[in-house]
Amino acid sequence: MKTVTLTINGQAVTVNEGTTVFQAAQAAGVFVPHYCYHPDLSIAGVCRMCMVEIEKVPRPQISCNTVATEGMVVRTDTPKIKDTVKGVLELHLINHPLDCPICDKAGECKLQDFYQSYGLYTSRMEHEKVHKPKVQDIGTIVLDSERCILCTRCVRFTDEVTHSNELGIFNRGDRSELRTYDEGPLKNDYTGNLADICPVGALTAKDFRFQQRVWFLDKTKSVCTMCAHGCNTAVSINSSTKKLYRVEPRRNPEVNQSWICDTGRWGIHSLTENRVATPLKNAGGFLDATWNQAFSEMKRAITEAPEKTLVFLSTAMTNEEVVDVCQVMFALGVKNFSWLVDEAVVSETQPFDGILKHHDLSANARGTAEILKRLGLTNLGMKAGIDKVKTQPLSQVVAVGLDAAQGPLWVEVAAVIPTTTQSFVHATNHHPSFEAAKWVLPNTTSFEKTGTIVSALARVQKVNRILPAQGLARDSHALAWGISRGDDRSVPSKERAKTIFESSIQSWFCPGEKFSQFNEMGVAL
Amino acid sequence: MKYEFTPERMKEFQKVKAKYERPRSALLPALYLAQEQWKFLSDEAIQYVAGLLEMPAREVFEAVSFYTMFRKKDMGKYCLQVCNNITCTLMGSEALLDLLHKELDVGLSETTKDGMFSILSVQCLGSCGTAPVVQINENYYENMNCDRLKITLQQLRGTT
Amino acid sequence: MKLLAPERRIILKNIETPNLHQLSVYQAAGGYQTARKAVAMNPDAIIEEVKKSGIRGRGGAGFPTGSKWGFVPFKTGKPIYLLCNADESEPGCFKDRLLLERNPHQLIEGIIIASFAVRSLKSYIYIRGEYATAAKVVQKAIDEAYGQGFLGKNVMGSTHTIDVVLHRGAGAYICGEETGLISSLEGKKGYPRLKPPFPAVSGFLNCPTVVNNVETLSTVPWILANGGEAYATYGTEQSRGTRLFCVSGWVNRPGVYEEELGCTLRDMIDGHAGGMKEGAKLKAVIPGGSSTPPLTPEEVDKATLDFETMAKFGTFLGAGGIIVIPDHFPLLKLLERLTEFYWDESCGQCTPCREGTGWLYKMMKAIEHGKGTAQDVANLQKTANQMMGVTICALSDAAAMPVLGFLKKFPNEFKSAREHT
Amino acid sequence: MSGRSLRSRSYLWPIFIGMWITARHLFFNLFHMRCLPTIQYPEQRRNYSPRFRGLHILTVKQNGDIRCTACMLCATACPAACIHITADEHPDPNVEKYPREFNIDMLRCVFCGMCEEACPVDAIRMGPGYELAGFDRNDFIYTKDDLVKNGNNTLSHVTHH
Repeated sequence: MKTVTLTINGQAVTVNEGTTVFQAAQAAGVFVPHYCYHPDLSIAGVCRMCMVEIEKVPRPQISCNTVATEGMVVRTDTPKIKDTVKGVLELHLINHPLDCPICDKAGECKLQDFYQSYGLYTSRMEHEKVHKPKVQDIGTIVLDSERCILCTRCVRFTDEVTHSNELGIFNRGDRSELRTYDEGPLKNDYTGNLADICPVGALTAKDFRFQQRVWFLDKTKSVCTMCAHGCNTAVSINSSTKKLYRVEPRRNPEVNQSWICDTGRWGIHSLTENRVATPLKNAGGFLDATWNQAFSEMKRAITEAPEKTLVFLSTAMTNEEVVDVCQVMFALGVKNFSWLVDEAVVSETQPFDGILKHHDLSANARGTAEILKRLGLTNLGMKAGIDKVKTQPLSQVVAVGLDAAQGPLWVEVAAVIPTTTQSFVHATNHHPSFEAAKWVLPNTTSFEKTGTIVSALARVQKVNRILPAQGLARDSHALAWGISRGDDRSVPSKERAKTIFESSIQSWFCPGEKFSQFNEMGVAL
Repeated sequence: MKYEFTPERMKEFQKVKAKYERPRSALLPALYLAQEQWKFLSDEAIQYVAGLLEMPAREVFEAVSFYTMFRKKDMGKYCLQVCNNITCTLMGSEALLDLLHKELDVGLSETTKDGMFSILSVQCLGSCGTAPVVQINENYYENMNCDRLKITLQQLRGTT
Repeated sequence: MKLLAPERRIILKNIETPNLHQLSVYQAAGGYQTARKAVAMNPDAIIEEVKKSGIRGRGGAGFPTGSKWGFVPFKTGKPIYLLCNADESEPGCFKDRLLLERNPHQLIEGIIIASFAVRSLKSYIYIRGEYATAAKVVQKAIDEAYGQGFLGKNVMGSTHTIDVVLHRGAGAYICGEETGLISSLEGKKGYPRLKPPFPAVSGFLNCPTVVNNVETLSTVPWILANGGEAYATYGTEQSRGTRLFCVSGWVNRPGVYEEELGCTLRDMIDGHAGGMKEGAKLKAVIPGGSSTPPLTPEEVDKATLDFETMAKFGTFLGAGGIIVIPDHFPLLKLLERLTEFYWDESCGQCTPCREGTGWLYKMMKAIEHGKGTAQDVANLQKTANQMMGVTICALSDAAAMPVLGFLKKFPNEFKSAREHT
Repeated sequence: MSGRSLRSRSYLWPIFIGMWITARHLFFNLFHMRCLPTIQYPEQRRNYSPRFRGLHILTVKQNGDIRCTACMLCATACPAACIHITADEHPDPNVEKYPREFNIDMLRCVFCGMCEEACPVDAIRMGPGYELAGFDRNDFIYTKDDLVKNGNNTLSHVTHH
């Protein structure tokens, strides 16, 4: 690939041929203000903010559409450019409503940001602003076309990514108005991304409406575990109230560009209701019990009849948890392992809707399968495992690390539980099918644990703990440790995950990666 | 009522569509045909045209709202379009507008109760040499003045 | 008073012939001979001839037509399109309408020659929606031409195919801009496109496209018939040939006049247009259509109608729309109408133009109604400057330049507003 | 017992001197009540300067609607983090956002006035009220209604343009 070298603000930059001046500036770490440019959308060139001065070109040029050529001299900080950007910004703002106090975007709104760095003028607009329809409910998103600066990011999104052609700009001139063409609700699974890419508060998520001010939120990088695609996310919580407010996409050109689906974004709320809070012993009805009793019971049951025990490994567990559980169970003599996955769809590696969604809801199916192979344990597979319990009296079942995100898989496991003498279900949420289980133990969700997972795209990515465990929930590390010791002395899960990562996962899946500074973009298997 | 072109109009549409490399290029002619048949472009008419041209309905709605000559609501039998640009204003088009408002007693882009006339203020019609000009439906009435406008109104009323 | 003699006219040579719009009459006057000659020539020779004539685009930009044709990459294998821009919506201009209604065959002959020269097999005439009668006349002329085999397959016995399609616009000034026209022709809103890529490289359906004005194409037959040098003898060194001027406003004989480039503005107003109506005093002249800054009476006396002199006076020849403003007409009213025009016609794609035109109009309306303040006048200047040179197409500049021109050359018109704080 | 005179050691004399000074003040004040600095609180009250930062007030618009738009700037500016607001959708779509709850924990408030300065719509002010006694810690959590009620009886209705 031929490269070109140009100088930006006196700094030499070498980029591939065909990249635009804007991307070259970004590569050189020079920030150029912009509204309509988005790395994963086509070039619109309508906001006119990314003006730069190019030697031997009389007028300032927009950098998002100008291709960098050899020996080009570009300046982004001359007084002329500062004035031009200030002038363009002022024209962006003259008809913008003064909604900052009630606008959810305040704090991360690009009009505010660029006003602070490029504007700082006193407004000269004394005439009536142009009024357009204000609060409009378009399904999962609230549209306020008065705030809209018509940068067309959302229009391009519904054209180029979801191909649903729902949003358009109607009328002409400053009467131009953004709305869905039939004024009906949005009908695609990726509407949440509209609220992210909208640089202002015209499109805001109904789920986050008036919930919290963004400057109270802390973001942590993580990975979505609601399906096998492993989209990179950034989860925002209020660290003082430990409340989870928002899951946003994090750009990863290899995996999910800059998008996540609405299930991954808003599905988390359904997971926070009716969580299993304490270990429950089933004596005619569920009674609260302690982890101590649970662990001693489990150790006793498993050591009594290891060959009769079947361990269901949920594919929502991290690699480290799977290794931990398998090693402990193997040490206790258990031979029968089977992963909990919808085998019909687990082999699908590409999203079925051509964008992100997968039928396979498991987060770490490939990791689990790979680890069982590496540990030399046979993976019976879910159907075979269940039949083994029905036919040959495998009397004891231990279902480890179940996550509500796995959805309907539990029903099949539950059908088997009544025939067993001893059953332990380690799950995040209650589910009617657990009535027959002897023990139900609280599991942590993917927001409450740290570890690596392998997505359907065979990419090793790291899930980071965002919230403390809810109630008495314990992750599978603590479970494995508890079973091996038979009592409840607490165990630092993170250190355990780190040691297991360094001892096995690192060499198997991602040599050279360190647990704490794991590659944010993930590593191919 | 089922929104469809009459057979001859459909034949005309197919003839026009064949002239273009891509069906969607025939958007404006198709909208003209639709406006000819239903007098204005209702949502159903626009959906029908979008289907004919195999293009997203959004883009047809956008185009209809973009171009000034497409009517989104029923207008009068005669659209009195008075040019409001420089030369026509210099030559007295404002007097014509005042006369129309007084005579028909409706405001701008409104239709008289009997559905006969609508008054529109439009941009330059390319007839500055013979200003002021009033376009009624598709015909230009040039070198217009108040008296001739009154006479024209009578004539138009007379022809119903 | 040096006026172009009727027999030396080029475009309007036989405009007075009755029924010239009919093919038979046009042929009787020597029509289509040049086209027949052209299709037998080598296309590059035609381009060379047009280059030698030095003719520059008559639509308003004034880009040399010869070089415009020369930019087209002929060997890309993609079809090449020739678009005739008949969307004439510039306030003050009505010359294309005259040509379309009275002499459509001259345009068609020009299109045949131009299409042959740039190897285009398909061309569109994008006519403005309001010109309904002109559209009917042109469509009939096209059908006649097809009937005679001047269009379609094996044009005039050659192996070349040239199809011409009339496409009616629907009321959008912005579709007069090259790339706005192309977007409209592709069944979209008339949004101008980012340049680069320029239309010559990737225009209609991303194929090489040449867009020429009606008048430019109508001149091509004469140029080919009499040779480029003959055309170059007309006009001045940098502004060759003749062009149509539309004189309107407070003159005795408003109308379309063909005149050699370089003739004085005074001759045009007093000679062709019969001087000021009712002996009124001249206040200002808009030389090239609404987007060109005005000329003061003193400048009018010194100005000659050609590209270079107009530039000296800080204005442009534009599309040739000369609007003569009498003393009794308030310029604030004119500016209010002008800013309303650009506010109404801005396509709204780029922010500076979309919001700027609206703001200019609001300020002008306030000033015109006597409610304007000194702040408004200062804002007018600053906003107009902010709108210059920052958008995809030139409408933003076209909206700002007249305002700046009037502010600079007619400051006392704004005096009443300035005192009003 | 050196260095102390017989009189001071005799104990009765200093008592007498002390009583004498007290009686002098007593009888002087008894007959010159007017120039006494003390006031009869609560019947009489000291008037503080208008800039006195006392108990908060949530101002209201002319139609009685609370002026606060729940923009959280006061909560952000508050050094003691004692303002807790939960926003909600206002029934009137033109207003859009209003505080469903607006609690100030007076025990934490340092009465610095940062909230008053941060507020973009002059919805919160520090009024002249300084009687903040309460029997229970929860009494000190002033809710929205308390703060609005506080405004009504303290401020003569401030006209807002």
